[in-house]
Amino acid sequence: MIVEQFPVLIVVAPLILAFIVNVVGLWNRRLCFYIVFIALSACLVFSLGILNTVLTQGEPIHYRLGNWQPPWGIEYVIDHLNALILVSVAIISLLVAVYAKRSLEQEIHESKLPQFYTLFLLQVTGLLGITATGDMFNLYVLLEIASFSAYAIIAMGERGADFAAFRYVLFGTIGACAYLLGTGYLYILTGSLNMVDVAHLLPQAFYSKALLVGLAFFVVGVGIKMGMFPLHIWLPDAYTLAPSAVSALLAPLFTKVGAYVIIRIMFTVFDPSFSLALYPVADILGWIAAIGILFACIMALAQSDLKRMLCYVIVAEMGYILIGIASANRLGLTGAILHIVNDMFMMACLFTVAGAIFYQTGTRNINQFRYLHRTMPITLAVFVVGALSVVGVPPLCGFFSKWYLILGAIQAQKWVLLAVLLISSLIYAILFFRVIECAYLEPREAHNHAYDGGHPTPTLDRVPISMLAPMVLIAAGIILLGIFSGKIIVHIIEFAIPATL
Amino acid sequence: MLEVILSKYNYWIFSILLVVGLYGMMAKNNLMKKLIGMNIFQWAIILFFISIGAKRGATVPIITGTHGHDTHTIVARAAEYVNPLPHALMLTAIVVGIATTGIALALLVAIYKRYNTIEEDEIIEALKK
Amino acid sequence: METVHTATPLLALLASLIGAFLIIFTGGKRPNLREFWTILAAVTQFALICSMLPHVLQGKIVEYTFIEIYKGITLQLRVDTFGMIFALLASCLWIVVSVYSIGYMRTLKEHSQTRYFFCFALALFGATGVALAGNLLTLYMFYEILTIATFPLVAHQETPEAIKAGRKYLVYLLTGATFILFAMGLTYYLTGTLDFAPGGFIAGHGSKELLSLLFVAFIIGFGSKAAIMPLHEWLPSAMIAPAPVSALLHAVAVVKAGVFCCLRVILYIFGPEVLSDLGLWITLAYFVSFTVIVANIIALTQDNLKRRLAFSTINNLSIIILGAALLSSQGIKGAMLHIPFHGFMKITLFMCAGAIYVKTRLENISEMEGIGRQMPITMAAFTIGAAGLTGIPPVCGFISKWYLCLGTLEAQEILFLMVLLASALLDGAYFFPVIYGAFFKKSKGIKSTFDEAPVLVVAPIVITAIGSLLFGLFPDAFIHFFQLAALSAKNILGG
Amino acid sequence: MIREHEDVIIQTVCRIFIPFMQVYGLYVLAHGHGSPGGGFQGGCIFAASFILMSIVYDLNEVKRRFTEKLSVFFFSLGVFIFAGMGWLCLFLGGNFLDYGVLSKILPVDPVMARYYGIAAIEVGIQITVMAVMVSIFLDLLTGGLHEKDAEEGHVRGNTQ
Amino acid sequence: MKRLLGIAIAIAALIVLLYGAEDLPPWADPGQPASLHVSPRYIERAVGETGVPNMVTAVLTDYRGYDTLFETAVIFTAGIAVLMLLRRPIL
Repeated sequence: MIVEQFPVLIVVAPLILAFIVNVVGLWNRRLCFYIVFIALSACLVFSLGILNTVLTQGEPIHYRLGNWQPPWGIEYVIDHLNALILVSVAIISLLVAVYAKRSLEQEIHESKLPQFYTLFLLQVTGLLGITATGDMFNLYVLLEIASFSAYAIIAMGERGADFAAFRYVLFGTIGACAYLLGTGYLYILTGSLNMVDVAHLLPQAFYSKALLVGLAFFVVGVGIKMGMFPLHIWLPDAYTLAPSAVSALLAPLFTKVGAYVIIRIMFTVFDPSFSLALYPVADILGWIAAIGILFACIMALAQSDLKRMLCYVIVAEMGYILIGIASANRLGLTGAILHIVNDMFMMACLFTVAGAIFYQTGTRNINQFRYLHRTMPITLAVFVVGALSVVGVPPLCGFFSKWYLILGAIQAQKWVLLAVLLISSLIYAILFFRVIECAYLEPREAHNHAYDGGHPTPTLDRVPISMLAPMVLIAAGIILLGIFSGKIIVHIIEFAIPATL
Repeated sequence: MLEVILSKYNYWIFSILLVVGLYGMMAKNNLMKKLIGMNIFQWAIILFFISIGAKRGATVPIITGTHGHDTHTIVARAAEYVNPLPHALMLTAIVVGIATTGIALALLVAIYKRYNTIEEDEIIEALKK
Repeated sequence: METVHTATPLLALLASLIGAFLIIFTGGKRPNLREFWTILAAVTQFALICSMLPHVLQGKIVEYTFIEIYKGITLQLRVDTFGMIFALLASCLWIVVSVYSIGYMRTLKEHSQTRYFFCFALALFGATGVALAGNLLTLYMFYEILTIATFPLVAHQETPEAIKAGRKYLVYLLTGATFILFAMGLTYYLTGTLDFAPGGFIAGHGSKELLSLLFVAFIIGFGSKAAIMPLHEWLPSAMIAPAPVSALLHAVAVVKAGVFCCLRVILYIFGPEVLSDLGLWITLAYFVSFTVIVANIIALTQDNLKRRLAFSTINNLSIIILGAALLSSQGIKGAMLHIPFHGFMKITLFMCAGAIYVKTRLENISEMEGIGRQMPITMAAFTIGAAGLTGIPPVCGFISKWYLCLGTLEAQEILFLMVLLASALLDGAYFFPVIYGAFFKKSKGIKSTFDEAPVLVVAPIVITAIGSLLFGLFPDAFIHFFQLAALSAKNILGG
Repeated sequence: MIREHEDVIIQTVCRIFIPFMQVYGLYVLAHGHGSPGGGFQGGCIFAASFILMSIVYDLNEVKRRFTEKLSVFFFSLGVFIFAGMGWLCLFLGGNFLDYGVLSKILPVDPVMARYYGIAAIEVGIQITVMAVMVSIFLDLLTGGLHEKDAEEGHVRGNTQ
Repeated sequence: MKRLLGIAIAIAALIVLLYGAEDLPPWADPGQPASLHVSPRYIERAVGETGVPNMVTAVLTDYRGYDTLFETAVIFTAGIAVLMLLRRPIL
């Protein structure tokens, strides 16, 4: 009974609790965090329930909002793909929320905390809604909610954040409007807004130039939101200057949800035979991805600010997902979907670590990480796990998605993409071992073997446990995802890929 | 050619508006002007949607002369009323546009307070040091 | 051949992994407990691996499938005769080296010993995993773990040169890993499986050119670890590391893992037929013989003892690959025997160099004249090891080299016989001066009275020296290296 | 923008005008069903009346009355009514926002239940829109000073 | 420079838009799919199903009421954001 309501509860529960947080915060600020915690735990429970239902009944859940039947009313359609993304988003946002408590107390004026938590919840609401909905216009509205809360909480960051946020507003608006325009083209051509319905009606409109333009607008719009290569200009500034907790929430989730949307549009709304085969869309995406990855890797090499470096890594990771889409076969798409989930965990891991280091030492400059391994061993251990996963060392999860992407590229005979995948993982290695070296190895002169006590004596991290625990959990998640990636693929992703491929 | 343009002039108008907005956002140096460009951009798209709903020989989608209780007897033919869906959608879009403008203006005020200018290059200069 | 399904391989791996984490959680506060964990883990692992020996000797295969990744890809541990050789070598030498490094590190009061022992255990975890891996993906996984875990050991000194050496090591090996990844993907695309099979499984898939490309990619990838000539650069510079690490690097874990993987590729992925059809074996053989000669000549010019040993290693590794590349049963047998035997001898030599350093802080051969009087035991062990590498009976090096020569004759490649003999000669040429100087010359820096390194350092040296002598006399003693090698050669060629 | 000398004519006109504006706002809300209008339009008109008041009379006065707590409360109240209707439908066993099930607690048939449900959420929309418009306007006008600064009456930001 | 870039992008966008516009149905065409697939039901049965003669209101608040809920939430978000951004001590 109540289980049938889960698809909507997962979105409206955090929504209504956001309003409550706001009002409660007027009288008691300490309660806010616990309400947020309750809301997100509820989300996690709901998402697990949804996943369970999808897995047991084996076909998508349809939920009619307002009990209007689909093409006329809004409907939620949750298949294996949505369910997977929902669960990951719920897990990450819950962990990051726990992490955020102390980090925010340090970085944000405490009189703003209630409103901040409100926006935090609205952000998660928007992301979950984007993932759950099956209606294109509804997706637009939820996208806007997510973007608005993102603008605001990013602007709470350090000096220059408000300017970065303003730029983000301009770019984000172009993106959202482009998406809306694409929706408009589809609506003109089919007269419907429901994704499944549109997918049924589209074939009669194939070969129309307008449809191609619509697809272009979709890609541009979502591409801006997800930080696709030429449209990523806003991303590094915004995510670097935002408060640590905010970048730890947005960087993993928002971009990946954007990637989900692009997969959903390319493979569910449009038929792959149109969106990838009819026109050389796949090749174009592939080239964009290839150039983007190399560009982003090189830019990342040039950074000395850890967070900014990670931002460019995100851009490169987006390129990975695009490569998976561009190779246009089951293996490649498996890699892309798996990479969405893995990358959420990896980026959450790395950004939380960056935040923790900032919390304890007050710096994000890689060159000032000397002797850090003496004062924050746990944090650095977590960082090593995340970094090795991004570099692609088995059995960490990053390797497996990369493995499927490589197989996909080989199967599609796209040797350039293959080369880019391999080269980029090398550059990643340089990138992250530079940091690891700075943090772990201490400069000594020859033949001085004795343990020199001149430097900070070894201690455990002074980061509060409520920040350490989520980081460690995320790291554990990375390892588990890696080991059990086979099960995820066989039981979930295999069904998430459209049969037409 | 001419009648092509005439028969689809709504698309032409919206395209030109949209491009004007885009140009404003790209080329202007004053953040306020960028913001105005953004608004033009949004309204162009709203115009586009509304123009979808138009239907020759149809009237506003409101059934007059009735209210509340005796509604079951009414028969409305689709050809007589314009398509209400785009209007509903655009109400949402308009509200979103207003909200965007609000946030952007608030950011502008904050920026102005901090840097005492809203010229992009000057702000970038100020951020460098 | 029948397979035994048991979790023993997994346990053997977990022994070192759990050991590593016990070490790091014990930390620097209680060094005795920490090093007790090291020894315990090493002994346990050795015992567990030995417990699988009987099955393997009966021609069975011990198998443990951990989890399925994708269609036809599993994380699988699969102990066959060849893997058994390497696993035995790694695990039993680990015991020795850990005892040795305890003595070494304590005498020198080295810094951050916890990290050292942790990475050491982790590296052994990787090496044993490589040995027990049942398919290419699992092998790649442990191979990467081994690479990463060795980096802190190479850069352990944390001097600028050490860090530079570490970087060089990483660049070479990760680049190689990239090639392997590519080759692995291509293999899966062509054949749809990655499981090793004696005599290869790739026959009949893909065109000639594609297979050649694949082979080259594999050899470049694993060859970077096996230090085949153009890719050997990282190895001598990695000599900056502490002596036990160099011993581990050269005798047991890293480079041997590279050679092991090369042999896996040659014999268990491609197989004799394919290679002789493609005519690739002869190219490879020429390549490695070039390495053999050049490495030896360079070794002659080195004054730093460890660097000289490093080049000797490069030469011996190439000899092993050469033996396998000949694709003759005797050659394969010899190659497989040379892996453990060279391990024993070379680890002796390195531990000797370490002992000398511990005692006198000397690294250069020219300064070591007369050291034989001060440290007779060490130098005696050194002599045994050197003699073995030169191929003088009754040290075990003679046996393996003998079979390698037989292999060349069986393949009717007199040229390569010449190469082997020449290398033996050169071996003698660069080891003899050391020994001569040590015993029959004098120099003011060295005391002429008996003054040995601490017992924890000397004991392992003696053990390995005796070991190499024993294996020379009874090549099938205790852990049946000879029988294992013979069995695997039979499997491969008998199909 | 803040007038030190207050203009009698304008104030008098507005004193007459503002109540009509507010009534008209309510009218637009109420007639959203049968004629153009609804929560958004009504809310905007209603907000316009407040804005006019704050321009013509003392800005700080309005701002002191319209404190942060109050505005936050009104924002939340409006949306809460809307979302609350959805939850009510859930509790009554229908889908989210399925006003038809309201007929279980209202003495009307499902169709009219929808009619009244719509009316209820229009009210919610109106409250939120009104509150947000006014609050945004005041904040932008005064550069978002805290109440105490506003009382002191010196206005920084973009108002010079 | 910026100006040139702007012009270039603007012209490119214009070309794309007009290219797409060729295949769009002419203005106010009663036969376009947008007017035939979903909307007729709104027009013909909205009053009967919701009792609201104003179809726009019916669609806005009932058929697509869920959108409207989030649209109100958007307004709410904007309000909170402005409060948070402006009513804070200037750093």
